[in-house]
Order: sequence, then structure tokens, then C-alpha cells
Amino acid sequence: MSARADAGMLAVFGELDATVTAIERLRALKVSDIVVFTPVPRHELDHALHEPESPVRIFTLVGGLTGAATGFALGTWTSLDWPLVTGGKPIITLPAFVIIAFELTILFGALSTVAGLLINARLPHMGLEVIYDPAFSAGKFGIYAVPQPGQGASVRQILGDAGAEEIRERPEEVRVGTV
Amino acid sequence: MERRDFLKVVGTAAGAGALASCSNTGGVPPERMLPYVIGEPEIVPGISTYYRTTCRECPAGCGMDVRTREGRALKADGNPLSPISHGKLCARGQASLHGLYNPDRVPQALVRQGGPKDADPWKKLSWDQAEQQLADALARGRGRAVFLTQNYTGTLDRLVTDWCAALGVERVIYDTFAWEPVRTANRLLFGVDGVPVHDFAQAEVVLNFGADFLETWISPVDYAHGFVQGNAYRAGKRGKLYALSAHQTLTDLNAEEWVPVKPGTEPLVALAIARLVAERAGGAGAGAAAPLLAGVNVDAAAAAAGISPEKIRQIAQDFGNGGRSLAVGPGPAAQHRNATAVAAAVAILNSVAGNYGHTLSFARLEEHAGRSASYAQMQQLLGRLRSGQVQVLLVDGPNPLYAFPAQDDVAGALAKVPFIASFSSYLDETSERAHLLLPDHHFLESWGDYVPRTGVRSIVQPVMMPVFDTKLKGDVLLSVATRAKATLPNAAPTFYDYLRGSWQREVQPAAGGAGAFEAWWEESLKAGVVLTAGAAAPAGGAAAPALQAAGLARIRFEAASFDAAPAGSGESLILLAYPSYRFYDGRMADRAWLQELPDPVHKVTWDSVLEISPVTAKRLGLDDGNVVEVTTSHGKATLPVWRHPGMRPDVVALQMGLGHRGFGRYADGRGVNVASLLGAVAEPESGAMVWQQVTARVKPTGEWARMSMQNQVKTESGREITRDISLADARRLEAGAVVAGASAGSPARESARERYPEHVDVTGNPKGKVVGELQAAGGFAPETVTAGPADYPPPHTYYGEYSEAQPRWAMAIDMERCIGCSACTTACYAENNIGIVGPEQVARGRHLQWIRIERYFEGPEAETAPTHVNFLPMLCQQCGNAPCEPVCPVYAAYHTPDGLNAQIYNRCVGTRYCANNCPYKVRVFNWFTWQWPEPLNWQLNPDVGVREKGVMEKCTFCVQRIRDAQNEARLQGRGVHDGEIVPACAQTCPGEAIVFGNVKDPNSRVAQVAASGRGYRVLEELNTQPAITYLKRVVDASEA
Amino acid sequence: MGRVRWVLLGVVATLALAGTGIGAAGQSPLGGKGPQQPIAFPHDLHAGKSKIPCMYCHYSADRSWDAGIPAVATCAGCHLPGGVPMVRADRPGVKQLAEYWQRKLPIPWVRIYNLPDYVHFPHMRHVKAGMQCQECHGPVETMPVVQKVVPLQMGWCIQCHRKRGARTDCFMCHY
Amino acid sequence: MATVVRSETHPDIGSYEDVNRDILKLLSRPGRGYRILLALAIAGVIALFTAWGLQIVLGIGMSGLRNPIGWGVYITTFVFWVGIAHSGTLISAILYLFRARWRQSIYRAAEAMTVFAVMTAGLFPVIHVGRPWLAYYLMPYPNQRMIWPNFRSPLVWDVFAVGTYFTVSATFFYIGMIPDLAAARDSAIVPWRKKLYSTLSLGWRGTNWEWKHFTRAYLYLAALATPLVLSVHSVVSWDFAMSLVPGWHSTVFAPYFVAGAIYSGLAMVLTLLIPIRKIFGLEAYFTTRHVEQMAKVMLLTSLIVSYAYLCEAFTAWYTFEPAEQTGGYLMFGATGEYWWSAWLMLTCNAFVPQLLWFRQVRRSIPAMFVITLFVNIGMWFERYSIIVLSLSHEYEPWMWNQYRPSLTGMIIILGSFGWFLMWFLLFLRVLPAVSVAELKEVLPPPLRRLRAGPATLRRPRGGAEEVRP
Repeated sequence: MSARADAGMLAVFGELDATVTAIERLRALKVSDIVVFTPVPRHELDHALHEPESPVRIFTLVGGLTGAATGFALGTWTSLDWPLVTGGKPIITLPAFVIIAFELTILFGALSTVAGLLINARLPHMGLEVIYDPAFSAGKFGIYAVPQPGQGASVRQILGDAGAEEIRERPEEVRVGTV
Repeated sequence: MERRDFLKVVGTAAGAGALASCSNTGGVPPERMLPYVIGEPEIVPGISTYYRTTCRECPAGCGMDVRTREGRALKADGNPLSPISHGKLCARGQASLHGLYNPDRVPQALVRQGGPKDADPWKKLSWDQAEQQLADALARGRGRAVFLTQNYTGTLDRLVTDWCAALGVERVIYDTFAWEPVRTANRLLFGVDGVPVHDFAQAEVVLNFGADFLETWISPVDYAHGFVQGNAYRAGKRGKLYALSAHQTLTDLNAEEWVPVKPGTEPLVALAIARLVAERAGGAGAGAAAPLLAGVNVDAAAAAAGISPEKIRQIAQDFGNGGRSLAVGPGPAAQHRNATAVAAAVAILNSVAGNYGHTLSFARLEEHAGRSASYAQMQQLLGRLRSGQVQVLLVDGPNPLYAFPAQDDVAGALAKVPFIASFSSYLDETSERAHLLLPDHHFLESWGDYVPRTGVRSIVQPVMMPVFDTKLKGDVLLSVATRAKATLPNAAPTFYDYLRGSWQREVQPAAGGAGAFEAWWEESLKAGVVLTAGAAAPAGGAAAPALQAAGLARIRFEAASFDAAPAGSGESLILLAYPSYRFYDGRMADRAWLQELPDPVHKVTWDSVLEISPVTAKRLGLDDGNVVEVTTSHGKATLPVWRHPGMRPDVVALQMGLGHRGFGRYADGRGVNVASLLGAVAEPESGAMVWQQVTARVKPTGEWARMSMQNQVKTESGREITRDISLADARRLEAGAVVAGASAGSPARESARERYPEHVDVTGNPKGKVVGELQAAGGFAPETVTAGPADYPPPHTYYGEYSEAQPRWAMAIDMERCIGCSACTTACYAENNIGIVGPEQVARGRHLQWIRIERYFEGPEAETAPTHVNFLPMLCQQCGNAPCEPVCPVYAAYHTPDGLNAQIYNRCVGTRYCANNCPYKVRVFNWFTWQWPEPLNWQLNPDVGVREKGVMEKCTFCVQRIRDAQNEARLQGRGVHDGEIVPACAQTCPGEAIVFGNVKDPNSRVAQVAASGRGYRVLEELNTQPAITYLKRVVDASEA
Repeated sequence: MGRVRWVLLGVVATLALAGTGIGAAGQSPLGGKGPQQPIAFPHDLHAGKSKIPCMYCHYSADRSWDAGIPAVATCAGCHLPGGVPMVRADRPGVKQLAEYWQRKLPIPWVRIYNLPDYVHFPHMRHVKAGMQCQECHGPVETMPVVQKVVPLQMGWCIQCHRKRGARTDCFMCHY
Repeated sequence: MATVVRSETHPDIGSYEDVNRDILKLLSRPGRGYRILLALAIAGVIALFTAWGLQIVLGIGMSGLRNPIGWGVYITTFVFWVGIAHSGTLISAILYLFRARWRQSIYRAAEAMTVFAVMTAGLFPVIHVGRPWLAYYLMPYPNQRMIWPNFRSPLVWDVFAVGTYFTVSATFFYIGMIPDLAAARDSAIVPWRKKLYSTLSLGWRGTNWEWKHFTRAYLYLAALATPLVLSVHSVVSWDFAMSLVPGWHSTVFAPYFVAGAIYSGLAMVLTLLIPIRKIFGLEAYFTTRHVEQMAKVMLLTSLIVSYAYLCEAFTAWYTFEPAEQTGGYLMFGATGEYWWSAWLMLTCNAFVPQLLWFRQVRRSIPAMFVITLFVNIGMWFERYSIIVLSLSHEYEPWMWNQYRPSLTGMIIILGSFGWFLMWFLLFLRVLPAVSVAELKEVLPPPLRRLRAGPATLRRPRGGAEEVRP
């Protein structure tokens, strides 16, 4: 059991607005170490958390540009490496390479988007003991908050008032997939 | 002989290497290399050796060059020194290698031990035993023995004659095509039992009465070569061939004008023409025939022949300008009950036109054509066999059991002979009845000589060790003579020595050969042919022989009669049997190359078809492939029809050569033997077999057979694949003029001209104003392609090895000189290891021809009555902007720096995209891995890979020859000369229609020919920039 | 632990890929000894010690596509002049040779350098271009048993052609 | 009483938990019908590979192809399956970007169909080539031969386009499924399923940052997949349009093919989902409204392809080129030896779908099922007509020929349906066939506010709009 888990508390909510209320109040209390669990992405939660924009788009852009460059480079370089004329066309036939470049733009863009997702969302995250409850994948919302020293009671108060169906102090860390 | 004894070794590259397929499957078990035991200075592994010999596939006797590698014959071509072949060969000559390597050859001496029904009635014999058996049989049958031989001339003929005399054997020479009518007419009219040499090259107008002189008639390669020289357009002139026949053979399809005369009326028509010619010439040359001609009624003749009298007058007008014309005929294709009268009328025609001494002369005879017994004499022989007068029959060549009608009962006659020995190397129908088989060497394994015509001695020499345990017939005869203790004049231990002796005694002095015999002999072997006195045509023409009245009186100049059709339902139509370009009289039917070769006219492979006029077919409700039952008084056959636009509605035609029973896997059971439909009728005067004798009853069966043929269309369907030009335009072009609408002839363009005169110009292209309007409206304008063959590849492709300094290999094909004979196709098969796919696959369109002859009937009613036929050799056009190249995903198709459209087999994955995108459809695909049964695979060219299944292939312009020449030139530190590289198709073309070379060199022949005003490139509107320039056919040769 | 597994998997996959690539880019196994020949012909003694030029036996290398293998008569010319065993007649190989020669049989040599049917290799052009035999066949004069020293794969040909500025047109060799 | 808020699109679904229960129950033990179907599919796969093996050993001539018809039923079927593959990405990516609210319940199955259809399509070029053991020559990779593929060839474009399409659509399919796999993981009982879903869900917990990156990544993937889906069939159409073959080299081909692909893809989705809906009792998830929406898109695409048919005929006639006129279906198709193929195409693709103008037809599930079957058949014959007709009658009359598919070819084609069906059936039982997470997105979220308020029934327009507490 980690020290962090020691200090935190996990609240389970049945309703969205209750969760949002709890987050906003926790933020007002300057509890910054909050993890929210949700079965469905809801903008209400994002707004409440005031999260910065995801950097995945940078990955997409860089991947796509790399792909385009790779496509043109591949066509051009291989044509020059062993020049073979076909159909009286020039050695470097850019219109044809546009298609290769386009496909590689998409391919590299997509793959680097996935890489961006995995890196930013810290996935895969398997076999580690974490705070989790299977109910979060079914229909429940959850907030795991780590209060700063001395805030424990207030946090508990906020969660309870907001409408938490259950509040677990020092929840047990589990391996997802085993419960 | 000795020096080839050590060739029993397998070359390093030719052996296993050539048999491996395209994919390298690894080297287990290890490949072995067998060295020579004793090296041969003239044989270097990897380098070809050439031997000169004489083709013996038909009696014509063309000189031949055979290429060998590591002791194996690979390719046959014409000997350029031979006046018979001019360095050219027909398809049959090309296919002689398939005779040499035929898998169904008799592998050794065999004796019959069981009845004909036994699974394998043959027992192997050693040659010693076999010769002894023959000697014993001859001793028993002395005085009652007959040696039935083919038509030999030269030293072997001498030996056989002497041998027969010494052993008390009667000799009968027989050839199915014995030209009896021509010989008889010449004998009666001029006292010469022979056939003169015809000089087609000198003839401006030729009248053909059923002689297929481009196919089988007398000396087809020489005649085809000469015909093209005389007939094709050059220097503002063009010859003219009139075909007077009921059915157009390949020869007649080459005619400027086909005159559909009723079968049997040729004597009347020929005499009518002769009368008019004689009248014009004021009676000169008519001589003894003058009274006869005076009695000829032109209108009656025209009416009898079913043609207009004007036509006869027109022909007479054209014919006979002081020995510059020629009338020929008949051949087996017009051998009816009065064929001698045709020949006599033709002779009179030549006589009144003053052609003797100019375009033909008895000073030079076709030696081979004047020797055979007639069919009637053969019938007598059969009668003697039947009556048991013959104890021993030796057969070498003739196959009467196949060639004779059932009425002759050849089988019954043969059954009466106690001992039959055959020298045939193939188990044909007659040999199969033999008791003893003494397989002779193939001529490519033999020593010998041949006298095709006066003054020409052509050498037959072995080009390789025998493939099987066969023995040279001459050696067998000498050995048997020794065993029989018979003494022969000039006897020698082997036939080789006998031959040399004969040449030393006779030929060297006759040829004026100086010096020691050995040196002269070596020289002669290198030349392959020796000319003795009388070989050349006499300068200034020979004296014209006079017509003999006595002979003339014996000939009845009447129309021939035909047997009536048997009673029954169906149409009665006269059955015309005619010789096959591919199979001759049937002796070549066991050659896979020839079976796979589309017939030059009907294009069907591997099978017989009944040719029928489209008019008659329509009446009977028949389409190509519909099966009919043909019944004559003598037999019945069921076969599909093919609608031939070039025949009269009252006839059907059936080609000879197929319908064998036995004779190897490639011939057995394919098609219909025309003899089975005929009766045993000999022409009274000449004794010739009457091929055109019966009227058949033709009845549709309602069935349809998928014929093994490439295509079903007969016309171009509105495309501009072939193009014509009028003589007047051709002349104007030659003078440098720009001829508007010179590319006319396309129905599409013509139709566009008629329908939209305000929008298109005379050429059928949109007018400039229309183009401007199109462009103003944002449309594309048709881009005029101005680049010629030499202007490619374009400079924007120059990079790396691609540079301006590279040649562009190109071809020019003169359609005026293409007679459609398809020898090029077989030559290509031989050179490029093209797979033989068989009838079922051909029927599906899976043939692998790299070069094909497209035959399009032309004219407003092309489907029923064409005005002429265009033959177009279609092969890879090696396009500068090849559509096949950029679509290949793996660069298997690409353009080489020297302008070739390359196909790299080992890179080919087999997407077939290239073939889809080829507008010329010259790419062919290996749908399966094709087989060459041992020893046919010995023929495979080691310089060319063998393609496995899944690989696209096509014409390479014989790149192996290009590379060979380049290597050779490089080793000698020079460039490649113009004319040094000759692709296989160009090499064998009897019309010399194909010219090859570097088109970028303005001095090369190909560049000069391609620059002709008649030049055009097929489908050039697609901007493919083909490297092949076709020269338009010149039509309408009448003075414009 | 999970991450370690993923990393390991990645490393293994990369290695496998690289291995395949190197295998494909490299050559088929050449190592080991050459095959056993019907007569253990020592190239090192003939070409090395006795300094017989290569083209004395492989006589057509400068004029033919094939380098040529010597006729049995060539061997016999030295070892059995006039049919009499003379040079090194006591060696087992020469005795074998004498047997082949007397029975007029070719010696079934095992082929070591073999190109597929679709490759057309002109020996003469390479010899004329001044290449040494050893550049492709290795130091044969030091080999008691000849073995293949080059992969004979296309890339190997091409790298040399490129280095020397020789033609790399596919249709030069493949047709 | 609390307010019961229902989704407009899925009025019969209750809570988030209902979704999990309904969808994940599909993963329980299969019934007898399923097993028979799977056995049939596997039999098809066995037949496919047996026939293919025979064809490899004996030669591609087994396919019935011949000179000059180098492409036949295999390429037809390739294009057919690539076309089928289009609807999945269309529904999941394009409709996602357009925020079409009716996609959620069908997009997973459509995506799966895409992936499996591409897997099926991908077999065919390899089946089709003469030497499939050398098909790797088309891949650009450094090799000892130092030679590369020809990037000018539309077939290499195909390799890139189809390869990219497969990779991207499979990725899209999988990434979108991660939250659902986590849900499946959490409710799984069978050990192998538990293990499988644990592995595949990558330890997804549904935390706020996971969702944040996930939604952005999903959006970008959708944004990339949208041009991709349009490009793939364009590139496939260029296999034909880039050539010189009369009847093929047409500029209309790219939009024509894309429209046709969407058309056939939607038809196939309906053909598959209508029975599934019935068998698995998913009427609440896959409603008549869905069918009607898809029918409208089908009608649109049907009109587009009909227009393309007219264009083809018109341009062929207008060129006044005999090759063009005979090359298309105009002469040899409508009246010639392939008339049946051409008329089948026109009937199924242009005439029958005109019924979709009627609302009653669009909303009739049985009628729609029959119409989609027509469209599936018609679209196969469209490709057959384009490919075979044109190749049979090109510029050179001498090399005209007729093509008849062989038994081997037909077995391989039917086997490919088995191959596709096998994967699809396995998918239905192993992976969540309807998106759990996205369905929850269209449901109104559970709100404390409403629960405490007066008992009224409200139907908000969809569930996607934000609810301020």
C-alpha cells in the first residue's frame, strides 16, 4: 500500500451533476490531486476539471507531415537509386508520388495519434495496482481525491454533501481485470 | 562422321539449365557438368555452331542453316546461298526440328511379333539382326520385291536405283503431290515430262488456276519469295495476281482480284483468255493452238464459269505484255477430272503471251517434280499387292494407307504382302502395317545431297548426333547389299564415303570446282549448296518451245464433271479438297508447332473445319463452329464449319493433312481425313488423283463445337488496325506529295466524314475550327502526335543509362510483302521457347504466340464477299510510351535505354495488368506450366529462359540476338553494324517483309523504310509511340 | 513488470525483423567445404603450385558465355601423354583419371557456380573488361577443394556493376 | 417519482447499466443457429483454401481467365469487398464528424465489417496473381536485389491504400473499443475472456485524463479516416481509370466508385444487421429509424451510380470511337454476350432502389432486407461488367474473347463469404458488437437534480448536449 493511497479517499457517485458539484467544490478547496472515473466521456467533467487541451494533436500533425515527407522521399529516392523508365514518363513522377505521400500521411498520422494517446494516457497500464472499481465501467462516476494535510475532513464533507453513494477512505489498490 | 562421334556429351548450359523453370528452386541434387572427352575445336560451349544442310520436309529442297549449341540443333533457317530458299523457310521447314526431336519417333529397329491388336506388338532388334532379316526377306522374295520410295534425287537416288537393280527389287517413286497434270500437259504439248522453274519475280501479272504456290506448290519458298519481289509495290509499280478459283487458298487471298469461277471450268476460262490474248498479239505464239483458240467462245466460257465476259476481257487486257506475265496451275487444289486440260490451257496461255523463255522455261526444270509415279500407277501397284504378286514391300516415305481413298483398300492390299519393311522414322498409318521397322535418321542427322532443280546441288549433312538409335537408310542399304553379296557400282563402306565418291567423280567437275577434293568438299559443306551448269536462268531468255498439235488433240477442253451427292436431306455442295500449308499432304501432322500454328486462312489449330461460303451458311443457318454432317457417296464426316467469305456459295472446302489414325500423339485422331470422303478416281489423261470429284451433302447437326482458334471476328469492326492506300496515292507520296485522306479506309473515319462533313476534314479528324470551339469551351483538343519512331524516348527520360547516344531498336513491316504464311510465328516458337498449349487451351484463348498474323477481310461486304484481305503481323510494338510499363508494380515491364520494352520474367508476379493495358494485345500469359515431352525439350534455346506458370511474356525483338551481336561487336572493339541483328521472324520471312535495326541511325535500312510515305503506326492515335512502322498495303493497282 | 514485458517483446521483435533483413540482404550460407568431386582435383596444386593459367583449362572464358570445363583429353594431355601414365601417375586422382580416359567417359564434375536459367552471364565480357577470375571465384589457387565464395545473388552483381559503372539495365542479363 | 428521461434515438434503453447488460450478454454462450452458421462459414474457408491451393499448384489458369481477359472474378470480388469495407469507416468516421446521432448503435458492427471485409479483399490480389509466392515483391523494403517497387503503378498505390486502410480502420476499430473492452473485462466471468479483455483493454480505468486523450485521439483518427475512406476507393478506381482500356479510362471513375462503395457497404451493413437485430433481440438498439436513415443514404448513392452509368454510356456514344463504344457495356453489355451481367447491374442498382423514395418501404424491415440483397448482387455484377466487358472487346478485334468463370473461381468467391462470415461471427461472440461507451453518450446522463424534482417525462433532443447542474 502506497502512502498516497493511504491519504486518499474514493467517492462513488450515481449521478453526473453530483460528480460535477463535488469536483467544483474540491477545486474551490484547492484540492488539486483529483482523479475522476467515468463510464462515459462527459464535457461537464472536463469543464469542471479545467483541464488543458490534449497534446495528442501535436502527435497527429507531426506524424502526418512525416508521412507526407516520407512518401515523396520514398518515391523520389527509389526512382533515382535505380532509374528505370516506364511508359516514357520522367524518372521522378511527382503526380504518382502524391498518392503514396497521401496514404503515408494518413498512415503515419494515425499511428502517431495512437502513440500520442498511449503516451499521454499512460497506457497500457496493466498489471499495476491502482485505485479502481469495476462499477466505473458500468454506470457509476467516481472521484479519488487526495486531500492535503488537514483537509481530510472537509473533503469528506464535500463528497458526502455532493451526493456520493459511497465514500471509501484509504481504498485498496487493485489490479484491474482481477475484480 | 567421325568428328561428331564425340558429341555425346551434354553441354554445360544447354542441359539441365534450360529445363529449369523461371523460379530457382535451389540446387538439390547437385547439378553435374559433363566435359567433352576430347575437345572439339569448332565447338565452344556457349557459342553457337552453324551447319548448312537441305530441308527435306517437302520435295522443294530448300537450303537450310541450322544453329547448334553444344551438339544440339536449336533453330533452322534458310541458307542465303540457296537459290531455292534465299535464306528463308516456310513454317514446315521451321518445324523440321520437331521432326528431329519428335517424342513419337521410332527409337530403334523393331520387328512385329504380335498382331495389330496387341498392346505393343513390337520387339526390339539390334541393327545387325534387323539388316539380316531384311537381307533374308529380300533373298526369299527376289524378283518379287518392290521398294516404294519418296521422291529422292541426287546421290541417294543413284544408290537406291543401283541397289534395286542389284537386288532384283522394283522401285516405285511416289509422292502424294506428283504434279501429274502439269507434267502430262507439258509432255503432250512440248514433249517435256517435267515442270519448268517459274520466275515469279519477273512476272507483273500472274493468273493462278488453283496452284497454291505460296503454300505447297512445287517450290513454295522460292515462289513466295519471287512472287513478293514481282508483286509488291516498289518504285511506283505493283504487280497483279488474278486468282481464278472457286475457293480462295492463302495464295488466292493474296490476289489483287479473285475471280470466282465455277469449279471445273478453269480450262474454258483459260482458253477464253488465251484467245483474247492471242487476238491482241495477232496470233503470235498460238502456233498449233490457233485453230483451237479460234473456236473458243468467250461469252459461253464466261457463262459456264459463272463470271462476266467483261471480267475475262479485263484479265486478257492485263495479261501478256511480252513475257512479263505468268499463268500457273493447277495444283492439288484444282485437281479435278479434267486437270490436265487446265494445265494445257495454262501452257497455251503462257505460250500466246510469250512467257516461255522469260517467266518460265524448260531450260531449267524442277528436278524433284518430274519423277513420281502417278496415282493411277500406284493403283496398279496396289492391284499387284492384292493379287499376291509382291512378296516383299519396302516403304520409305509414301503413306498410301492415309492418303488414298478407302475404295483403294490399301489396308487389304498391304495385308496380302508377307513382308513389309518401313524406313520411316515415324509410325504413320502405313508403317504401322509393316513387319520390320528400320527407322532412318532424320535428315538433320543424315548425310546426303539433293537436286531440287536443274544445276542446283544441295548438301544434306548431319547437324548433330542421332537422337535415337536410328540408322541412315543409305548405310542400311549398303550393308544389306553386302549381306546379300550383291555388287553395287561405286560401292563404299558407308553412305558418307559413297556420297563423297560421287561428289568427287561428278559434282566437282560439273561445278568447275578447282583444287584438291578435300578442300573443295570443305568449302562446299560450308556453302551448303553447289551450283553446276544450267543453274542460272539463261540471259536474255530462252527460245520458246512450239506447241505440238498431236498432243493438243488428245486433250478435251471441257468443264470437269462432279459426282452427284448421295440422296438425303441437306444442301449439295461440291467438295474441294486442298493441300494444307501446315501439314502438306499430312506428313507434317505430327509436329506440335504446326498443329498449334493457326492456319493462315481459317486460323483454326489442331482440328479440321469445313469451309463454307457465308451465303450458303446463312441459308443453312450455320455460324462458325456449328457442326455439320458431310456425306458423299464414299464416306461421312462430322465437323464444325468456318464461314470463308472468299469462296463460291456452291462449294465447300476441306483441307488435307489431318484425320490421322496413329502417327504419334500430336496427329492421332485430330480432324478429318479428306480422302475418307473421296472415291478412288484417277484423271484419265495424267493418272493424277482426282481431289475435286464429289458433291457432298451438308446437313447441320444443330450442335456447336468450340473451335481451337484465336478469334471469331473476320473484319476489323471499324478499327484502323490495317490500312490501305491506292496505287495513285502511293505514287504521289513517293513523289513527296502530301496526300489528303491517305489514311482513309477506316469505316469509322469514313462514316464520320459522311455524317459530319461540316465538322471533320477529309481525314476524318476534327476541323481546326471545331477544335478551337472545343478548347474555348474548356474542352481538350485532340493532340496531334508528330514524333516519329526515331524521336523516342523523349529527352525528359534521359537520366543515368538513358541517354541520347543509345540506339532505338525498331522494325518496319511492309504489308505489301506479307503474304500471311505465318512462318514467322513458327520461327518465333523455335527461337523463344514458346510453350505449346494444346487444343483445349487454344480454344480458351490461352495460346502464347508472340507474333501472330492477323487476317482481316476488307471491303464493304467483307463478311460475305471481301474485296481483299489484309495480313498484319502483330507483335510487341515496343512502344516508346508503353502503356504496359507504368502499370507494372514491380518493374517487370519497363523500358530499356536502347528502346526495348523489356519483360523481366523472373521479376514478374503475374498481375496481368500489363496485358490489360496493352492496346495491341501482344502480351501473353503462362496460365499453366507447359511441358515439352522428352526429347522435344532438347530444342529449347539456352539463350532464352523458359517461363513457368504465372509469368507474362511477349516479343523481345529477339533480345538474345541483340545482346549476342552487341557482345560480339564489343569483343571486336566496334559498334553493331546495320543488318547484323536479325530477329527470327525477319530472318525466315519469305517475303522479306520485316526490316529490323536502329531507327535512330538515319542510314539504317529500317530508318529508311520507316520513312516511306506509306508508313503508319498501328493505333498511333493512342500516343503509344510504337517502334514498329507498318507500310500500308497498296490496293487498286489499276492505272489511276 | 508489464512494461518490462512489453519492452522485451519489442526488443525481440526488432531483433527478429533486423535478423530477417540482414538475412535477406546478406547471402545464402556459403560456409563449410565445397562439395566432393568425382576426382579430388586440387586446384591449389595446379593453379597455385604449378602456376597453370586458369584459361589453360577453362579455355573459353574470354570468348564465350561459358568459361568451359576442360575436356578429359586436356587432363590426359599432361598426365597420360599418349595414354601412358606419366605425371603423378601414382596419385589416386590420376588413377581415376586414367580410368575415365580409357573408358572414354566424361568426368561428372559437381557444379559449384550455378546461375538460374533466367540469368545470362557473359564470361567473355567480364574477362575482357579486365576482371580477375579471383574477383568472383575467390583465391582458387589456394583451395584444395573449390568452394563457392560469393553469393551469386543479384545484389552482389549489382554492387560491383555500380562500382565499375557497368550497365545495370535488367534486360542485359534477364531475358 | 423521478423524471424518466429517455433518449430520442433509443427511447427503449434505460440506464447506463442496462446498456452494459444488454450488450455484454451477447458475449455469453452461443446458440445452435450460431454454431451451424459458424460451421458453414468454416466449411467455406476450408473450400476457399483448398481451391486456392489447387490453383497455386496447377496454375492460375484454373481461374478460367484467358488472354486477353487478365482480370476476372477475383478482381471483381476484390473491388466488391473493398467497397463493402467502406460503410464501416463512413459510419464511424464521417458520421462521427458530422455528429450524426444515429450512428452509435451500428458503427461497431460496421467497423468490424470494414476490418473483415478488407481482410477478405486483401486475399484476392494474392489469389489473383500468377505467382503469389512472389507477391512480396510489391512491398517496399530494403532487399539484397537493391530494387524497389514501381511507385507509378496503380497496383502499388493499391498496396499503400488498402494497407493503410486496413491499418487505420483496424486501429480505429480497436482504439474505439478500449473502453468497451474494459467494461467487458469488468463483467467477464469466464477466465479466458477475463484474461483476453484485460489484455486488450490495456488497463483502462475510465479516468478523466484517459478520456480526455481518448476523445481527442478518436477525433483525429476520425478526421484522418475520412479522407482515407474517400481515397481508398478512388485509388481502387484508378486501377481501371489510369489504364488505356476503353470503358475503363474515365475520369468519372473515382466518385463513381466511392459512391458505389458506400452504396454497397450500407447495403451489406443492413443485410448483416437486420438478422442480427432479430436474432439477438437488439431492436432497442438498432431501430427502424436507423434503417430509414441508411436507406436515404443508399438512395442518394444509388442515384449517383445511376448517373455514372448514364455518363459512361453517353461518353462512349459521344466519342464516336468504335473502341469506346464496344468497350463499355453499351454494345456488348446491353445487347451482346454479357447482357445478363449488364442488365442485372442496372436492375439491381438503378431500378430496384427507386423504391426507396417511399417512406413505407424505407421503414419496412423485410423490404429493406430484400432490397439490400439486390444491391449486394447488383454491385458485384457492376464490377464484373466493368472489368470483363471492357477487357473482352478492346482495340484489337483479333484478340477479342469471351470469359467464363471456372468452378475453382466460383468456389474461391463463395469461400470468401465464408471467410468473412467466420470472422464476423467470431467477432459477435468475442468482442462487444455494439459500442457500450458511445451508446451511453447518447443516453441522458443520470442527474440528481431530476431525480429530486417533480415526476415528469422529458425527452431531450438526444443526449449529447451538456447539462449544467
